[in-house]
Amino acid sequence: MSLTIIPKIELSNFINRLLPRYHVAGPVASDGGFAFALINDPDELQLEYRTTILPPKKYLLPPREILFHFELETNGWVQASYQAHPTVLIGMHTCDLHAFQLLERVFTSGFPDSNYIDRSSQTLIISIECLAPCDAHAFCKSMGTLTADEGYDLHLTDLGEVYAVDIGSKPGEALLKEYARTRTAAPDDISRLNAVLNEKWPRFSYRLDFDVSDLPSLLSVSAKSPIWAQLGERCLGCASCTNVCPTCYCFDVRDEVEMDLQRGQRVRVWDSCQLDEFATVAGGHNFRKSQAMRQRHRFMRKGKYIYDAYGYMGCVGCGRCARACLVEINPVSVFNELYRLREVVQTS
Amino acid sequence: MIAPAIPQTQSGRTLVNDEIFVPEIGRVEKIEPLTALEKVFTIELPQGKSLNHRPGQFLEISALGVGEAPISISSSPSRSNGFVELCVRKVGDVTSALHRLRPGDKVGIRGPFGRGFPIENFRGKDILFAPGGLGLAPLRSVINQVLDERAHFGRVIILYGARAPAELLFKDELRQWEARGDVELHLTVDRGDEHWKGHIGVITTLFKDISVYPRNTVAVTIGPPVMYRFVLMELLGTGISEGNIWLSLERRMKCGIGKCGHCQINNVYTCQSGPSFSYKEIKGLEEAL
Amino acid sequence: MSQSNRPKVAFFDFTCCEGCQLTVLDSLQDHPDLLGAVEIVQFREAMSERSDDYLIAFIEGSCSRPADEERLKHIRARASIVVALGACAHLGGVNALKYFIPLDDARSYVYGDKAGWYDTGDVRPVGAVIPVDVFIPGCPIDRGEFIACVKALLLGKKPPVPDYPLCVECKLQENACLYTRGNICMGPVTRAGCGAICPTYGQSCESCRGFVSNPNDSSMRELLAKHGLSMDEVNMQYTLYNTYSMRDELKRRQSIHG
Amino acid sequence: MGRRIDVHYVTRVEGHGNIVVEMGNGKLKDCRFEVVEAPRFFESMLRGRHYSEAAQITSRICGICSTGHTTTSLRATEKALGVVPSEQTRLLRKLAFYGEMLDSHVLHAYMLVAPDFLGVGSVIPLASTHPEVVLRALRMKKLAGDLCAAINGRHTHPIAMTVGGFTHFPNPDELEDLRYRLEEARRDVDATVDLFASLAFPNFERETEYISLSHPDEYAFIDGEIVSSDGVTLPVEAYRDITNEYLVEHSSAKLARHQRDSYMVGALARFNNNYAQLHSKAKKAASALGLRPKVINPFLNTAAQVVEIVHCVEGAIAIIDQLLERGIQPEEPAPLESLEGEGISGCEVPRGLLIHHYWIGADGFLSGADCVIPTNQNIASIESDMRALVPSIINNPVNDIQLELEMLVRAYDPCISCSVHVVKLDPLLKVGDAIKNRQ
Ligand SMILES: Cc1cc2nc3c(=O)[nH]c(=O)nc-3n(C[C@H](O)[C@H](O)[C@H](O)COP(=O)(O)OP(=O)(O)OC[C@H]3O[C@@H](n4cnc5c(N)ncnc54)[C@H](O)[C@@H]3O)c2cc1C
Ligand code: SF4
Ligand code: SF4
Ligand code: SF4
Repeated sequence: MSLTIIPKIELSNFINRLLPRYHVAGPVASDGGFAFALINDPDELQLEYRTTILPPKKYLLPPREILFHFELETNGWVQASYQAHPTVLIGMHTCDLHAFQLLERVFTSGFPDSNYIDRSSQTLIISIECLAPCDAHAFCKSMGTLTADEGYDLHLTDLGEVYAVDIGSKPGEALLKEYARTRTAAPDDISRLNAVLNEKWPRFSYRLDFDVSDLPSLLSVSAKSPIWAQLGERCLGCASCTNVCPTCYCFDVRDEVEMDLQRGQRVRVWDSCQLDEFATVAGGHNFRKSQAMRQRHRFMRKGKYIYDAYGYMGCVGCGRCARACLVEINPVSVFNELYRLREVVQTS
Repeated sequence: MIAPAIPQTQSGRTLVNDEIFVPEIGRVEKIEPLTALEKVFTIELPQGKSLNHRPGQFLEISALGVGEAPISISSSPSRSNGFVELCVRKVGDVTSALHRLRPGDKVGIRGPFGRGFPIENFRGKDILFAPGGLGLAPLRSVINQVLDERAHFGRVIILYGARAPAELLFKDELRQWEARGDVELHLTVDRGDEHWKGHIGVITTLFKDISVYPRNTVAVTIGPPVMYRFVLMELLGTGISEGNIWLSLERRMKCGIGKCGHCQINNVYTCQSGPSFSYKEIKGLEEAL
Repeated sequence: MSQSNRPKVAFFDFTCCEGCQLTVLDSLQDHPDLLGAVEIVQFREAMSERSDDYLIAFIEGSCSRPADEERLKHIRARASIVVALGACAHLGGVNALKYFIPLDDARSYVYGDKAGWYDTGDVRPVGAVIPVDVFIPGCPIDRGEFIACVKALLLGKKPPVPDYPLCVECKLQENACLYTRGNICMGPVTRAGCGAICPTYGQSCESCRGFVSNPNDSSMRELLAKHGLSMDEVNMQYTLYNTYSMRDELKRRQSIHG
Repeated sequence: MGRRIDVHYVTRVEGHGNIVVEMGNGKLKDCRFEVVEAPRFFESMLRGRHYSEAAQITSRICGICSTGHTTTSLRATEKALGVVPSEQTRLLRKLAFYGEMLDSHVLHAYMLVAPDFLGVGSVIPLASTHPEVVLRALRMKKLAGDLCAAINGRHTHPIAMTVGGFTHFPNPDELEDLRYRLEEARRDVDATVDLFASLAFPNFERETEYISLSHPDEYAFIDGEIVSSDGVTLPVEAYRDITNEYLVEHSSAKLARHQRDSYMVGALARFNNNYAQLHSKAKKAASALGLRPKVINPFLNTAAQVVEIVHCVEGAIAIIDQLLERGIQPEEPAPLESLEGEGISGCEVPRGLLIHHYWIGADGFLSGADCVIPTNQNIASIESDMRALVPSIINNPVNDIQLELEMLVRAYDPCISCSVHVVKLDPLLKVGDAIKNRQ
């Protein structure tokens, strides 16, 4: 598809035209930083933003979601609950875009998850190219998520006065056509875009000491590494790392009832493998009984298990977990340390 | 990687809906207390639905308002016809709520989930069953399937251990199996009582009473996590190959469909690729046993 | 709503500020149907009627004198389910700060010179006097959690009081962590369930809901020290509501350092 | 034959208190209001804690007036450390104060007092006999609570108040919404005035000394000097000259007296002393309720609370307007001028004059604290009223006497759990022994 140009002023008009039809969510200022939130006014949008605390995953897999309603009196009447509304997510960074692709894979393969699909199928994504690191902890360049070729409906690149818009899907194209005034890119725009894209790479640094394609095999020889015990001692078990992670999707399912104890709903809520009870079964047996095992599970999932199961890396390098962790446990140093330990073993 | 089960999503055939979390509603037909803690529920499936299950698969059973729990299918496919039997031990919220049910009450059902045992591959072989405690509940579906197709299998040996005589499950059925003459049944309890005349000792002590021809034997064992280590040692000691030793793993499960993450063992979702595994498949997985 | 079928519940208060009972009353604003689900047979703060026939006893406040102990036993003997309501009943709460009253002052009070530094007061959480079946934590309790716990009790399931750290809820609120704002916070070891209301309103968590069952204390203490707290200040952080459970630990630390 | 009334303990009040009356030969022999709540030693517990914790700890003196305790505590600390809060902080505190005043008065008038007049034992049967009354009370209480929560996160034990300011700020939308609801609530407020105007309060009068804060510019709640209806005006710092606390055997709470045997604090005292500064609508409500200063019937304390409900709703609307007009700025708390010092602050909490007095050492830890609670100041007055009231009704059936005495105690809206939180160490031996002996 040909490259399209939308002037920055026109972006506001575009959003204003979307608002009556869609929920529009994007980064806004919040509590001294930024958060994804539904907006009522394009002026709230802050497209140059530091990484948010929670990733936009909350729009596809909300922290609390009703799966279905039930009523006991009428012999166990059950009714699926779908609450999604057509939504345009604007301003997602490419790391989050990669995370969405993983979620899409997880929730649509095997037994498709109808509640997830209800949301994702009504969500249009307008992502934005990162031109400078958005957080000191980000290591997207190492993880190969600093740009994206797919997964978006529209993708913006800031060219100063205008945005270059890559069209990634038919619905994206239709959205643009119906709601935005754009023009086709001129040769100038294209060379400007290429320049901007070329200039951005040196601003980011690689932070893994090895190539990410080596990560799964590095982890497969690291199950017995002493590093897990060290992390286990330090880790507070607060689950901040997984709660802020765009690729973590584990959940718990609970029943809630009204006061009459007859009507109620089954809900799913985020859960975390870092919490004590996550792998505990009735009777008290815990299949991952130490925090060391839980930390190992976390990093194995990020760099190996998910890759083995779904072909996508379970970490997109956004750095949110590193920023959230109060005891400075983070993927870059853990992976680099494992790499160093392996090199030591191999050379000795 | 261990292949996950192929989802059976054709609605109307099983109790897996397109609306994946919404259970079908079954009706409690009969409830039989087995022990102080275990009851067997016979549940009538909703009109026109059948489970179409394989032995070793499980259902997600709902007590609406309280929650959902994975429960193994205890009846064998050969004896299904519109009903399913579940043996439930009362240990917590959902299982207690199930124990409070009365005939005629409704329960939510989703499933069957999991891979089940590849029973067709067991044909022609001697089969050694080694259930411990509640492990007999899921194993019963395999045993009865085998017994209903008795001619297709070689020897059938059952080594069953419980903590005390009062905790032995399905006592009537044990007697029937024993009476058949074509089943070698060995029972043991950890602690006897004044009426118990049988063997006393943990399940592994039964192994010395039997001899198997390892090349042609499949072993299926289900029990609590602690039991596996010892039983596996015995089984491997008999010379049965790792690929012919089968077991079923328990994990916390919240969805049954390979999403919620609770049952994950490394890259394997127990609910989809298991809960039945051959020892060969899981021996390399950290945290599996 | 028939009078007879509804489970009978009673509320009792011991040494406390009665804020939890007040929160119970306030929960009626959003859940007036609570009155249809249970029959309240005793609630001194709000009603004159009194009956000793009840299934569930909600107890607010700490035990702080011998007469309280008798009353608690009396209640236990009548109730099938005893619920400790709020920090004073659950943990001893601020009442237990009494254990800090210095020896000289303590001497002049009830126990004479027999008492050691920490044994002066006999403020105790309810669970230290009689068996408690359920606790609803918080200073004060959280309305929503109270209602959820009542429903769970009526359904015969475990009340949904979480056993994971507050940071979980704080992250879901997308609060900028207090540690990033030059502050400190007990969230990583404190039991969640309040929706991280203090961090959400800009104040550090002080563990009024008690600690999770398996806190990483040594790492937590290191974290606080790294953020500039002295040993004494760390102890202060640990004790505002939890002096009772910390008293032995404190005695040990104090005897090491004092 | 001697007759005896022993109400053990009075229900529908905060905390545990007993009424004991002994009568013989048609004469009153003895009457006491016994406070039997366990003492809590807040002042000694404060010693050795950091000043930043003082408000949080003293908030736990009382769940009902925790905003009042918190505000008073913060102001004492601020005075000690030379902190001058911003105008915005003062407005937000006042707004929260109005919220709490409303909450507490609605609770007291509707849920604790009204059942007596409507012939039931509690608000629960009222839900079926007078559902509209109960729903109105719940509605008003919810509004009051939401007002507090918008500022402080919750009503009971406020969160966002801190030394020098706030750690969280309501957004304009929340305030607009509250403003709208407050205006809507005027209908409920009118109905409240009508309801309480229709109740037949017992006809009993006893003139006494009425003490409250007073401020030249406004109906005093947070700021002002201490005034007495007997014509004394003193700065808050001289509170001890007014309160003169003392101990008696039968009470674990301290009592207070000024120039007479007893004095009264609370809504009625404020009404009597500061009537002129009430909002005009509140004055109208007062005349509908038949109140004109000086009111000397203690049962009418509840009616004075209803007048204050009107005043607080109007006051809250006015402050919200002011805040919206100024715009709310998230601001850092005002800085400390010094690290140690002594500070005294007084506020009019729902039940009357509250004093917090702190000594803060150079290390930032409290070396001493003193709190004077409204209910303590009222106990002697309650007993004086009982002594005056009983002879006039002594020939009535015991049950009627008892009910009337309970209603009298309730009219004061005593917060007994508060009152015992302040026993100091030196006289403790006596009180402690007294309690022990009785057990
Ligand atoms: C594949 C499989 C088959 C099972 N078959 C049977 C059976 O045939 N009969 C039987 O009695 N029990 C069986 N169990 C165990 C049964 O699922 C648990 O005892 C039950 O979930 C406990 O739930 P509860 O609400 O009663 O207990 P609680 O302790 O109240 O549960 C607390 C929470 O932990 C979760 N949980 C606790 N234990 C388990 C567990 N073992 N597995 C998964 N989630 C758990 C529950 O979902 C719940 O959310 C099986 C478990 C699995 C995984
Ligand atoms: S593991 Fe950390 S860096 Fe990687 S995607 Fe998750 S939050 Fe981002
Ligand atoms: S954020 Fe850090 S401390 Fe918290 S669970 Fe994750 S690794 Fe542990
Ligand atoms: S503010 Fe407190 S509760 Fe919130 S994340 Fe930080 S430490 Fe955890």
